[in-house]
Amino acid sequence: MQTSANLVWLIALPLFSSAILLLAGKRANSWGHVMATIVSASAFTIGFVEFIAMQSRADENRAVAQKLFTWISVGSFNVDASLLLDQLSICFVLLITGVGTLIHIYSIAYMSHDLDRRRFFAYLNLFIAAMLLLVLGDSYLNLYVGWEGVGLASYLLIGFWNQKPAYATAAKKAFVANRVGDVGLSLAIMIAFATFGDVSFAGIKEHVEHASSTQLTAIGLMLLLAACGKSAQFPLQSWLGDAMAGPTPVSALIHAATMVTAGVYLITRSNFIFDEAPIAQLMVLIVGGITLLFGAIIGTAKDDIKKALAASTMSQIGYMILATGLGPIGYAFAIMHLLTHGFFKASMFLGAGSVMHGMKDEVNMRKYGGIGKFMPITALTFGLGYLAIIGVPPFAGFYSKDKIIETAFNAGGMKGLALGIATLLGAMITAFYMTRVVILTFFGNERWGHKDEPHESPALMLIPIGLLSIGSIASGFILSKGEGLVHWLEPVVNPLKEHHDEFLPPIVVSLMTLTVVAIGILIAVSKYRGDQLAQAPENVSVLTKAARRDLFQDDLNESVFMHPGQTLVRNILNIDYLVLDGLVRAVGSVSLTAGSRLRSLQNGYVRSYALLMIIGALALIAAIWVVTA
Amino acid sequence: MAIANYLYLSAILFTIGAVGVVIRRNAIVVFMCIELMLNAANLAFVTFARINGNLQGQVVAFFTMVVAACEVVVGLAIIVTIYRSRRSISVDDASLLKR
Amino acid sequence: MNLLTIVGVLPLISALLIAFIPSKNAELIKRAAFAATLVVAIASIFLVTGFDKSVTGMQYVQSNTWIEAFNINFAVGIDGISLVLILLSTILVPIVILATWHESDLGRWSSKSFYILILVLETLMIGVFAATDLFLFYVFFEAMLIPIYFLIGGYGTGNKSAAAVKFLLYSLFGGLLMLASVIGLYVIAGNQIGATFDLTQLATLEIDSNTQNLLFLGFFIAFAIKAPLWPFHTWLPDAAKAATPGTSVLLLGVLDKVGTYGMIRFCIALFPDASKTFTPLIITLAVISIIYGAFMAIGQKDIKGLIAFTSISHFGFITMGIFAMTTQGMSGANLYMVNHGFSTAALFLVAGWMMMRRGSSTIADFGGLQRVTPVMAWTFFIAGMSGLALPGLSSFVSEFLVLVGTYTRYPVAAVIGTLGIVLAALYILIPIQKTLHGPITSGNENLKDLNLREKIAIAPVILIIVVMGFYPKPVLDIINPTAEKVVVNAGFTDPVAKVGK
Amino acid sequence: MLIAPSLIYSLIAPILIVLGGALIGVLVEAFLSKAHRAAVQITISIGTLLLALQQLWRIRDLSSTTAAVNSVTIDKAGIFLQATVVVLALVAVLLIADQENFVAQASAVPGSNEEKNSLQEKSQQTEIFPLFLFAVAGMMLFPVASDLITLFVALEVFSLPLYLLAGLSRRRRLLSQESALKYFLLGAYSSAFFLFGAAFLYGYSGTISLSGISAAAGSANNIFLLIGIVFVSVGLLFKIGAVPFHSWTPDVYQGAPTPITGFMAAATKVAAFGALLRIFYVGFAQEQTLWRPLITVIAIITMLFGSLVAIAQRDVKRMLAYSSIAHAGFLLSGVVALSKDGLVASLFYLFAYGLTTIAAFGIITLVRDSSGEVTDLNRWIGIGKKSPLVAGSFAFILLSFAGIPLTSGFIGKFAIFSSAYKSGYISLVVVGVLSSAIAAFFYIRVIIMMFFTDPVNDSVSVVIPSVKSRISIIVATVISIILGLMPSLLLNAATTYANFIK
Amino acid sequence: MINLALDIGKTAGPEAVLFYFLAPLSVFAGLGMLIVKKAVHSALLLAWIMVSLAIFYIAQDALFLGIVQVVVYTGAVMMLFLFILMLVGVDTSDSFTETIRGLRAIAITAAIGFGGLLVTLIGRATFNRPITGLASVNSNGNANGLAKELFTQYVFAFEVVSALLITAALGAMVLAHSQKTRSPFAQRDLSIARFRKDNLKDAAGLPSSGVYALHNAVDVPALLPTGKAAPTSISAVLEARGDMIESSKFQLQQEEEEK
Repeated sequence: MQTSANLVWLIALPLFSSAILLLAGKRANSWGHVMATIVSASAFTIGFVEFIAMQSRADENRAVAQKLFTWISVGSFNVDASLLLDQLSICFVLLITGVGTLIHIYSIAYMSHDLDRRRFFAYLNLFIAAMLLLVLGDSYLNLYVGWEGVGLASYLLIGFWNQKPAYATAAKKAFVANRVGDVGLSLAIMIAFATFGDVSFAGIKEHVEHASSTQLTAIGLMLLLAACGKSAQFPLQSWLGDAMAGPTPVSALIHAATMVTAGVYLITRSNFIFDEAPIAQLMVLIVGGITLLFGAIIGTAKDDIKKALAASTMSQIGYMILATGLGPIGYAFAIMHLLTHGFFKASMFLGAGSVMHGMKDEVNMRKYGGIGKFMPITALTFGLGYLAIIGVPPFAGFYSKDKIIETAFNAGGMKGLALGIATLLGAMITAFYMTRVVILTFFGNERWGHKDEPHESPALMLIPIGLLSIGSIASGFILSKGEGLVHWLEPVVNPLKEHHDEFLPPIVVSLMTLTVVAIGILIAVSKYRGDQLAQAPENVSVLTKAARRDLFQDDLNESVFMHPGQTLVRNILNIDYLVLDGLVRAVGSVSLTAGSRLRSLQNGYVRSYALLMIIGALALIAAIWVVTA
Repeated sequence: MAIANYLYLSAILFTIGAVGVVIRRNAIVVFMCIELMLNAANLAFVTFARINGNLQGQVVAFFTMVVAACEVVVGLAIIVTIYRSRRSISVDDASLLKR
Repeated sequence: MNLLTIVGVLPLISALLIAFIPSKNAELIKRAAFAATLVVAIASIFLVTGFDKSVTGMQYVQSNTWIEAFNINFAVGIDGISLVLILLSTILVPIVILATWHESDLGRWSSKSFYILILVLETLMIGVFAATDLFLFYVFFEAMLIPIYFLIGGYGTGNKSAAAVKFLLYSLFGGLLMLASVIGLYVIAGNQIGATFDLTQLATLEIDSNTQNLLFLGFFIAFAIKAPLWPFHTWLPDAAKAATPGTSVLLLGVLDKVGTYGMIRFCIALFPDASKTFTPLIITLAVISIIYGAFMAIGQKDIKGLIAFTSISHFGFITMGIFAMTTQGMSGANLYMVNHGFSTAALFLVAGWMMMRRGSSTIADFGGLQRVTPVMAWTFFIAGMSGLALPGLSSFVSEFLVLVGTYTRYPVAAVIGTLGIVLAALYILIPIQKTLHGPITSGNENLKDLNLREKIAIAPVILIIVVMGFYPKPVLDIINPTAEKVVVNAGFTDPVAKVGK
Repeated sequence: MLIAPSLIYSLIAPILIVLGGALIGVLVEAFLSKAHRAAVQITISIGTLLLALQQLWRIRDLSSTTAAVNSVTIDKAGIFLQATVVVLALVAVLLIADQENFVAQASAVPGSNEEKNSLQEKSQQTEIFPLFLFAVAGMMLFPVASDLITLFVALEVFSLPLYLLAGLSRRRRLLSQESALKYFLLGAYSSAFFLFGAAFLYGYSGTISLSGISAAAGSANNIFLLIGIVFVSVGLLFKIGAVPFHSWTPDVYQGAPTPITGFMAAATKVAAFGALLRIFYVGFAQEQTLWRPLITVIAIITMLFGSLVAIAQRDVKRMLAYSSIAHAGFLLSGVVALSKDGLVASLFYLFAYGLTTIAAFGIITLVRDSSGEVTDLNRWIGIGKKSPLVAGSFAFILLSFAGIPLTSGFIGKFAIFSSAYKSGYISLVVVGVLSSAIAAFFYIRVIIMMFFTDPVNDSVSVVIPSVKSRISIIVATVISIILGLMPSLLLNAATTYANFIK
Repeated sequence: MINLALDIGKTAGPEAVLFYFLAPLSVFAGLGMLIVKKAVHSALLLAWIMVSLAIFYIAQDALFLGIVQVVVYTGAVMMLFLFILMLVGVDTSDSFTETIRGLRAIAITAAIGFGGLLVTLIGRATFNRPITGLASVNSNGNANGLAKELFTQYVFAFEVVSALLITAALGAMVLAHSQKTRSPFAQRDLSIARFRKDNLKDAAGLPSSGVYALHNAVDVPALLPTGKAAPTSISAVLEARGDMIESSKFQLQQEEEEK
């Protein structure tokens, strides 16, 4: 395998930049954002150079590696800090640094009034570094560092305005939910080490066929748990909506385009395990299926534009996860959808940010309306993203989502049918709620209560949105052209290893998809045509109520984990004081009591002392008496 | 008659002396009971001397008498002192030191 | 006198010298104490340069007759395990002194006695890790209680004397049980190979299993109390709450390590068979400690109590790693001791500054500190992240090693232990949210951020936490050979991976 | 025809010197004017003790079973024990010399004008010195006596002066006299037990010498022997304060003048344990299966009882009394051990414990208010602030009692428990450590009171001790510290000297 | 009793008669010591026991001891006891209500157990060596034999006993002898003191109690020439002890007239 000394700089540059910004303090206020953006751009440049270099090599030589140092080495447990850049990681590197850079640029303007802008950029750079480490690590343990690193960055960014208690709580919630996922990753690594004696991707892949399916299933399920945490999949999805507390660029970068897709990366990266663990794979499908519907349903009921988009993200990642569960070919489509989603969702989030920017940080769509004419560029780009996500050809989403639906049907049997219907249903609901968002925001009457008219955002914000829009138009076409991405990824995921029979001809699937999408749009248009949109309707169906409450996920968490947990803590506190500490105190008080009881023997009367002596002597004599009897 | 009878007598007198110390309150009587115990021991010594056929037991008994005499002097001096301070020779009254 | 002895004796000599400085001259005393401990720290770093990593036995060995009648020697020496712990002690002491410069001003007694106690304590700490004579170890082990007792009782806050007594009595109780075992071992040695307290010789004894179990328990309970392991932990929160932050750092950071150190050095080395017998029980206790400590920490309203309970959780990890009897577990546990020392030091020192500024240790009295005192908030945050074993910080490496090492032998324990990391997130993030985030609580508006002295004091700790997270190799290289030897001597070999290499 | 008995005067010289010193003291009382008596008496006492010590040093390598016909056996252990008694007496005499603690005129009724007058005239009861020397002589004789008569006589010789001395406290005289009465009555009571037991030993063996008793083992059915052992033990266990024969200890310790308490607590233990060890090691060794379980049980009860009850004490002297009971239990382990190790440990323990005890009581004499010593623990609060050095020394002493490492108490405990363990009495070790843990509680509580509690507005103060007291306390404390750090100094000697000849 | 077959012939005869006559009596006397109220009776009972024992000593070939027992114990020691009893009040009698709850019951139970165990234990004892008797060692006379032992074998103990005697003497002196701290306050001194007082009212001395009163007891105040009672005429000690009866009825009824 080729080595390259450049990889480390991909991570080191943003990491150092972040450290400098944090350590320099106020002194860096004036130039911090510029440096951060330059660093991000440099990382993109490096990534791009590597990509070009990679393309120029033959398929099997494309991966490059760099060993930095021995990280942990104890007995047979050896983990090097080494980086691996292969066809899969380069996709992510480009996405992360590319979208990242755009969002840096966007943020310069978006955050210009914030006193802590420097800190924001430090966090962003930290995120970039951690995310790159996540995708570049050559072993699960290295990945783990990046995995938690992005979690930390996400925590910091969600809680960027942590003086608001709700935001701080949201940050904490995200971290804790992620930690639950991390347990899965930890356990997966442990099982892997116990099974293979190694935790590097290459090492495990090499021996994977010797492992029993139980072990592989265990690893797979644990990895899935990890993915659920990070990618906000059922049942660990509840944090994502709250995570919208972070500044909008963060939502775009972390909670839409990159970090939340790490679960998809993880499963794709672990394809060699999942391919051998059908039960785990089935679970992946189930989780993906549930989440895509779950997210979509929630999306229909949200009035907060960011939360609606977040629900959408959840749903879209559900698609990707579902795709990864579909076997070798699915990985490629998952990655493709991941990339296209990265573009259009980032662009829509930034668009939403732009709207908020113009609307004095108002997020409630019911207070929007008719913004399109005040913010035409934003409306345009948002619209492009909209078309992409609902899968209208030739926009990016069409290519990727269509493939997933198609592959889902091709999974065969009842499974295929169920998955296919689920994905179709998802597509319909997606069309519905996205149309709803667009209508509520850009069309209809103006429902904001103040006189100031919304204004279009500055160029520094619009340019990144524009660039992303281009991506959302073109990326699907480019990536699927000649099955380019599929072939590109072939050495990593073997997408062409097996081939399913086609359940339906592709064109039929496409038509079905387009039909349901159209139905979705029509329902939305008919429902949100009226003027009575300023207030959310009160008497709504049970389903809507449920959707508004995130399908009771928070309530479930509270009643199943939080409340019992709190009760448990209270009880343990009591037990500790009453029982454990109580025992210790009891020993003390028993001694004291015994002491004072025995003390009363010493009553001051010499006669009773003499009696005590007689009794003592009597006891001794009695002992002899017994012994000699 | 068995010589052991003297031993029984000795044991009984010793016990009477020992219990007398416990149930009498007059310090002097208490002290006399102790003397009784010493006498009981002496009787045992004399008896054992006879059994063993040597005079060591009698020697001890002799010493005991001397020692007892000294003890009596000291003891009575203490009792008198107490009496002079407290106007009482009840051992129960001397019970301030306790617990 | 080899370097080790010199390092050990230096603080004591400094204490004697400081005794001659008039108590009024507090500032001079502080400087002298700091200088002395700094010299000790630097000298101890030279221990590393002269340490041959390839040798698994004791190095810097010195042995002088102390009590002829019982064949007790002043025998010291270090191997990898003790070297890193000595380094931990010597490095932490000057940091603590610098960080808690004014801590002694409010005490019942003069600053002079404070620093004399600290210096004496340092000698004892070095001694306890360096002793290779069981009796000598015991002497240090028990004698250490006295300075800490006076430090808590004389300079602490709140219900200090009750806490000091609880600490002392609890520890004494354990120590006395251990004494019974020490005596037993001594007598058995006397019957088999001639009276001796030499550790290597004691390890060769052949003891029948019943006796071995009892002797083992004597040692183990003493160490479990010290560590502290559930359910012997109840003294720790009280002591930590009552002690000043500096004392707490030494207490939790170094002294309690003697418990886990003792388990490795004595329980396992001297009684391998009994260790085997009791391992399931101990692993269970360790797992309970992890979870229980975490839950207790979550429920704490007092910062000091919180940190104390997090430590109980962490000590559960350490104990689990030790008794997993794998090289990963053993090395990881040993590394964990060092890492926990530094991360607790960071937490406690920063918490101490917060409490000193606010005049309260109740979590609810803080809030929004990130706006008021950003530097302090950041150090607290990093320390907290280290406490929840964030990858990239030092504790992660050790925690993961412990878990991996445990999993290969006791998967269930490791799985339950892993749940601890979720709880860790809760017990760290909840107080972080309450203290650093949210609106600024009234009374906190004018808190001062860290001054230069405090920054200088905390910087090396943070640096160590970060560097050791990415590059623990130098320390692991010191630990590994010894840890492997311990496992092998105990009659264990690492479980082999089922497939693959 | 009488054959003149042969006394080897050179071997019994130490005892004779002390007796002689006491006699000179009596003469001084008779013939010297009051003004000079005190100084002369002190000089005589110290001189006598030093001379006795010198004589002990001279005979350190000699031994004989016939030092005084068959009554006295001078051997290594005996010399060691005698030397211990003399050293403790030397330290104690300096405290006793501090007249502040003793009654001005014992015959004066408490509270009477006569008492006031004699106090005003600063008269002194200098008879305490000869009495003290008699007691020392008795204590020296007790552990070397090798027949029952001599044992009994020696017992009385050291007991009678102590009964008297216990009643001579300057302050709280009623309590002091009460303690004398109790000590006397119970002491005489226990003597009677001892004597009764001696009679049965004699009846069993036909002889009253220890070696004869040992030699007679197995010659007859052992009931008389057992009765004898039990009753003799009662007498001796009373002297060492073992439960249930301990009751006198707290009352007498509290009531007696503090220097006497210190001396009594330290030296009586040495003498009584010396005799106990000799009797059990020499006389009863053959019958060990019979008495070892009994003594083990008593040791266990004693340790636990002493430790537990001490917790509930509010008076420092009473607390130390119970502590001494607990220590008697520990020391009994050495008797049960019945081995050279046990003897070494006991010898070391006795010396170390004795010194520490005298230092402790010496310090107690220093804590006073306007009406004399303050022994109420509640009023000791905060004296660490008033006088850190004195409180510090006391704390050290308490830690030594508690057996914290680096103190002599710890080495003693270790030695004695390991000897018990070696002899198979693991139960003693376990109970021993448990009761040590309990005992630690009350020692530490005193430290807390002295150091960690704020002084209330109280008139208690720590007086500047007189030169004599100061020397005594400092010497005792310093030697204790040295013994903790370098126990070999004494342990080697104890090892060399741990030998009873039969 | 059967086990301990120690008889050597002659005990069967007069000694047995003596024993069976005296032994029960001394036991009864002992029990009497426990129950008689007056200490002096106890003392006499003890003296009786001691004399009985002296007779037993003589019967057991311990002639010297028998004599010494009578002389030293019954003669000297018991006298001392009686002296002291006189000193503290020969009539003092114990109250037999037990103040310490349960003590007597426990004591008697313990004593019965103690004595019973002791007696049965002695009953179990056996000897496997011949009983030699004292005939041979007493061949030169009991006193001689004893003297020989005393002055050879046990001479050291004998000498040490002297220390005991001195201690006893010294102790008695310490506790009883009061050194005169000043010359006694004689009549002359008292007189001088009266005249040196500020007030010469009492210069002639205080009135004696009972003078001119209707009653001449020491606790009745004297009547002054005015007919008033003089409280100073009563000893302060009586007053302090509260040993005074109400005496106003013996005084002249003069209060009203004065008014």
